[in-house]
Amino acid sequence: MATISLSTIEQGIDTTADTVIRNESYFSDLDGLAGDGDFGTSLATGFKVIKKDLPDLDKSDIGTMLLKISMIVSKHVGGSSGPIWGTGFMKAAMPTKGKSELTLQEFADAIGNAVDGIMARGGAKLGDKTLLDAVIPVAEKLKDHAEKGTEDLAEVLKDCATIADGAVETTRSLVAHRGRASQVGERSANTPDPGIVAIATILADWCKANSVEYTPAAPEVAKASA
Amino acid sequence: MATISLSTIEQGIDTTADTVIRNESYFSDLDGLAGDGDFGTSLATGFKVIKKDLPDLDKSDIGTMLLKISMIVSKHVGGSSGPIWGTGFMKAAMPTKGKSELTLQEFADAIGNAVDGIMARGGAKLGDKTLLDAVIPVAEKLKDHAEKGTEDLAEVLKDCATIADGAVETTRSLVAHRGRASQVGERSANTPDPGIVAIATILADWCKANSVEYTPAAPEVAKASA
Amino acid sequence: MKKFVNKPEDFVPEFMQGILAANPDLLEGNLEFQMVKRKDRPVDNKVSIVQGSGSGHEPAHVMAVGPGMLDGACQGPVFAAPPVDACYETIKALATPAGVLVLVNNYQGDRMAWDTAVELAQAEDIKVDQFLINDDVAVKDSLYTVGRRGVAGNFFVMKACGAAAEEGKSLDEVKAVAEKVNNNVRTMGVALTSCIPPAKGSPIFDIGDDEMEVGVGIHGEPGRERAKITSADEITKTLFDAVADDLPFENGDRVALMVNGLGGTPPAELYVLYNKAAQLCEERGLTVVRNYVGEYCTSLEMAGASITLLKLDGELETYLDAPAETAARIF
Amino acid sequence: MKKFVNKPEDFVPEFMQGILAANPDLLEGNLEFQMVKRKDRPVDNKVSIVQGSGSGHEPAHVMAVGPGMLDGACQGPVFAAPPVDACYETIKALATPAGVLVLVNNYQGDRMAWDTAVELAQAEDIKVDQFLINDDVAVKDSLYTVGRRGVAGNFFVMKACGAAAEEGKSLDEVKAVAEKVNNNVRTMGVALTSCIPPAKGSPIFDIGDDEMEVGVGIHGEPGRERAKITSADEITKTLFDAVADDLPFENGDRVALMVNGLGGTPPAELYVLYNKAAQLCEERGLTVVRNYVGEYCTSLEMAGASITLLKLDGELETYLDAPAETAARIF
Ligand SMILES: Nc1ncnc2c1ncn2[C@@H]1O[C@H](COP(=O)(O)OP(=O)(O)O)[C@@H](O)[C@H]1O
Ligand SMILES: Nc1ncnc2c1ncn2[C@@H]1O[C@H](COP(=O)(O)OP(=O)(O)O)[C@@H](O)[C@H]1O
Ligand SMILES: [Mg+2]
Ligand SMILES: [Mg+2]
Ligand SMILES: [Mg+2]
Ligand SMILES: [Mg+2]
Repeated sequence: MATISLSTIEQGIDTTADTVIRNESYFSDLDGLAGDGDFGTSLATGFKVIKKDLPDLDKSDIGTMLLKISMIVSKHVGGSSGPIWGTGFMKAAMPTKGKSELTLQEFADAIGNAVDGIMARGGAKLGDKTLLDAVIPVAEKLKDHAEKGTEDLAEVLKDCATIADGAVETTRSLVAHRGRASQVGERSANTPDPGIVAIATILADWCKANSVEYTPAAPEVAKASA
Repeated sequence: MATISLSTIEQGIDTTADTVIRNESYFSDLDGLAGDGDFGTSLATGFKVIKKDLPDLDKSDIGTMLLKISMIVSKHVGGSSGPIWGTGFMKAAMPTKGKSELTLQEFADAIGNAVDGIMARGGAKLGDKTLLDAVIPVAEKLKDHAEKGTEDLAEVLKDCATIADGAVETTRSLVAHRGRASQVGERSANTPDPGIVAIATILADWCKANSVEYTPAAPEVAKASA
Repeated sequence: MKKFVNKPEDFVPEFMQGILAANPDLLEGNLEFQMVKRKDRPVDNKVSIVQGSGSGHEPAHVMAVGPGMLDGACQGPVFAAPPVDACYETIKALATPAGVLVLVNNYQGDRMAWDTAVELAQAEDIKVDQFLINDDVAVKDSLYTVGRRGVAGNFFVMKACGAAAEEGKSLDEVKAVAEKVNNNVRTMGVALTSCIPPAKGSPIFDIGDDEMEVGVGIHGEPGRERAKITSADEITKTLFDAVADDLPFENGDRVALMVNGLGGTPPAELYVLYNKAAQLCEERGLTVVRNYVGEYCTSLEMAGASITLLKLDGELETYLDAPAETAARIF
Repeated sequence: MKKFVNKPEDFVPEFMQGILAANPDLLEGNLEFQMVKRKDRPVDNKVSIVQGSGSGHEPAHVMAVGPGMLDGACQGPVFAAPPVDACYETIKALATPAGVLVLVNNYQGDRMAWDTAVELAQAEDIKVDQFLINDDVAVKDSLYTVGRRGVAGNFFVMKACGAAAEEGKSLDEVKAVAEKVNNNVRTMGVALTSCIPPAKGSPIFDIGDDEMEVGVGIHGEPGRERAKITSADEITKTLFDAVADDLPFENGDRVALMVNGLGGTPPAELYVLYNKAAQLCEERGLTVVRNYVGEYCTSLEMAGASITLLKLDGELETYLDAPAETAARIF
């Protein structure tokens, strides 16, 4: 059965940090279109610490590592992104405590738990034009694959990247209902949501890091992906 | 003997008002080079009132008219220009009180009195790069002509315009010793003094108004003259 | 970037250190959590008033700490809510048996950070409650959004709650004061220029030489419309009418009137606006009991201003009259 | 022109009307002469302190009128000395048997206007004297020029003279206080941007995107040099050293330290400068007894700041501690 090891997750987080740090100003620029232009900086501030601390973090098990990452986010990430990503890591840490590798089902459960936590924290739901519009369908796709028993993780990853990437397009014309962008009404329509772009870029970069061929469709993701 | 009537002086003042009002922003720009950029506005503020009030001013005699003009300046003109021009008009008013026309000698005396007043008020002397560098030689030239008994006022006017115009060039390279421009040290060198430009322009415009042919040499005067 | 800044990432901690250095008797700070608190607080029998928001709005937030105002505040990066830990540590540092009231400006980032921090604190049996400020009329309130933004009206909430807490009112009573102020205060702003967050290094939005953003948010969020710049009087009327119609303010009301500078607009211009706003009050039959002209909630160096009206009653007037002192001072 | 302005020629009278409207209990005005005075002054047994200068420096001059500060002030057009008549009427309006002290900032325009006005008043047997303020170290003093400019240090002269006059000191005694402050106060400023006088409608000087004017005058006069913008700390050190070396200030001195914003620079940046300036004081062994961070003497919306140091003694400390109130206020 396909399993995901602690070091795979660690490597995924390291790749994520690279993506976020590299796109600090681009993600902020995207946030500036309808939001307040701080998304990239907020996230990068935290991921710079994560990148630096990751090698020496307590890696007794996956849950412990994720909890430590959540704590770094809570301490260093401001804006909405702090509570959103902090809650995400914290909720993903809970079911993975004590485990040093995860089945696809366990991984899907952890992501599902993170999604529930983020929804409870920020009150957003599918269609509100937040990163949840990328993460919720990704979480569902993970569940599908886990239920189907898919063995090829590359296929799973590519599917997830495709879904998140597609969310940039499908949400582009929507009006944001949460976050700073929601306070500008109609004017958030026809701008991409930076959180969705970030999730899609992270997944695209994970593909690259794992030699899974994937070419982003959304221009923003293509631009942001390494 | 050549005489200068009240209405000639009145017309000169009216022409001066036109010159100053038309050059409001140009004179301010010149003042901005080494000074504080308010010369044109300060002067124009007063001459707008003068232009408007001139027809109805008490014109019992030349001195009375000049005193009224001095009072308008004292009330409406700010900056150094207020006391300088206000003093000038007031001092010119004193020896011309009760007179409805002036000989060239009397006119020269009035200007000489104005010069003395301005020097006492502001402490500037020849070579300090102020409008006195135009006005002092003009006053002297007037005295010369009066002593010589020159009959052709056109010749006198043209001489005065030439002298004032020349002062723009001869003082250009100097460092200002008075006024706002004196507080910038060496940096006032190689900029024309706006007060000198103004005096030269006024005289050039008087030539024009009196059909005296005169072509300004200093580029700033050429530009400012109607 | 025409700013006084060393390394952009040091901007926020450095200006906070400056505030602390300038007020050694009044304030103490915790740089790790970008927190400023009154040296002499908490005290057991007084409710502590705290706030924390993104920085770049000075003197709002950390500069509003002092007797009769906030007891403590923490700040996030420029324009971003403080990290959760900063909020939590601020509550903890000001915790008292009388309780802590957190005044949260209604931005999702602030709300989530404070929600989390309040939960953490309550789990440790700290008595703490929070209140949301949302005085900006620029953007329509709606169930489907985060709702109206909290802007310069925040000053009046802090001032009244600070005074009520000094009087020894209970946590619930002070919260009721916050609610009364918030129910009666309305603000709208306009931007003539953008601002440049030091970390971004470029303007937060583009705006033409002859344009203004009417209803701008204090983080440069778009407002009601992008319009051509008009005269000061017309701009004042636009802001004033939006504000006064919203509550609405009515003939006979006693009000506090604030003209707040957004950072790049000098005092003289603010008084041009005040001059007109005071006339508009008179035309509507509003009596200006107190006025405030200056910088209360800025958006870095943005040129612009906001107008705030607060409907008063005897209780609120007493709170506004009460003595107060902060790092923002003149003498 | 990104400004709140109606007709440019109405800018100065309108903001003055705004100041008067905002302070009906404290102030009364005379629009014809652009004059503001304390409602409760003159009084017979107190020296009146007055000032008048170009406008565009708010809260300097007309906004500095109030108990413990100026008794009256008049203003000229933006950046231009007031007309002679305004100065004369201001002296007359504040005349008392104890006398009037005119605090003149050392600009030729102001000097000539006040010289004339003082002569006119003295001719009418009004008791009046004047004192010249020249704290700007940017430009070398010289017998061959008008001399050093008066800039933000003016605040301390007004504050000390205001306090001394309130104490009932005589005209000569108050003038001696002015002299003591002026002898012990030094300032230098820097501009990052120009400003736009409303009547001119364009910047008063050109400056590159990466340039600053070191030693700028508050009317945009050129200073010591046009340089590349450096870090906030380096800029602070340049200003501070110029100021501290000039008196010079020495190890063991007790000082007041002011970081003054020129109009377009927001509070956060001023505190970045203060943070460094306070460190530099410490390095030189100067004890900062009082500090002032904010807008005291602006140059319209110019982005920039100045640093002022005042060497204190017991007498001056008392004057700075004395209560004061002006149109520039927070609560
Ligand atoms: N309530 C929410 N739940 C989940 N994600 C959200 C929510 N609100 C905003 N986001 C995501 O966060 C991004 C903005 O983050 P950030 O800029 O840090 O927030 P802020 O709006 O506080 O400035 C948005 O692009 C969006 O994808
Ligand atoms: N002391 C002086 N005596 C005579 N003219 C002077 C004196 N100082 C300055 N001026 C003239 O006045 C002009 C500047 O006037 P203005 O801009 O009103 O003065 P300010 O320097 O107060 O801004 C200068 O160009 C100069 O010709
Ligand atoms: Mg954002
Ligand atoms: Mg000038
Ligand atoms: Mg934000
Ligand atoms: Mg001037």
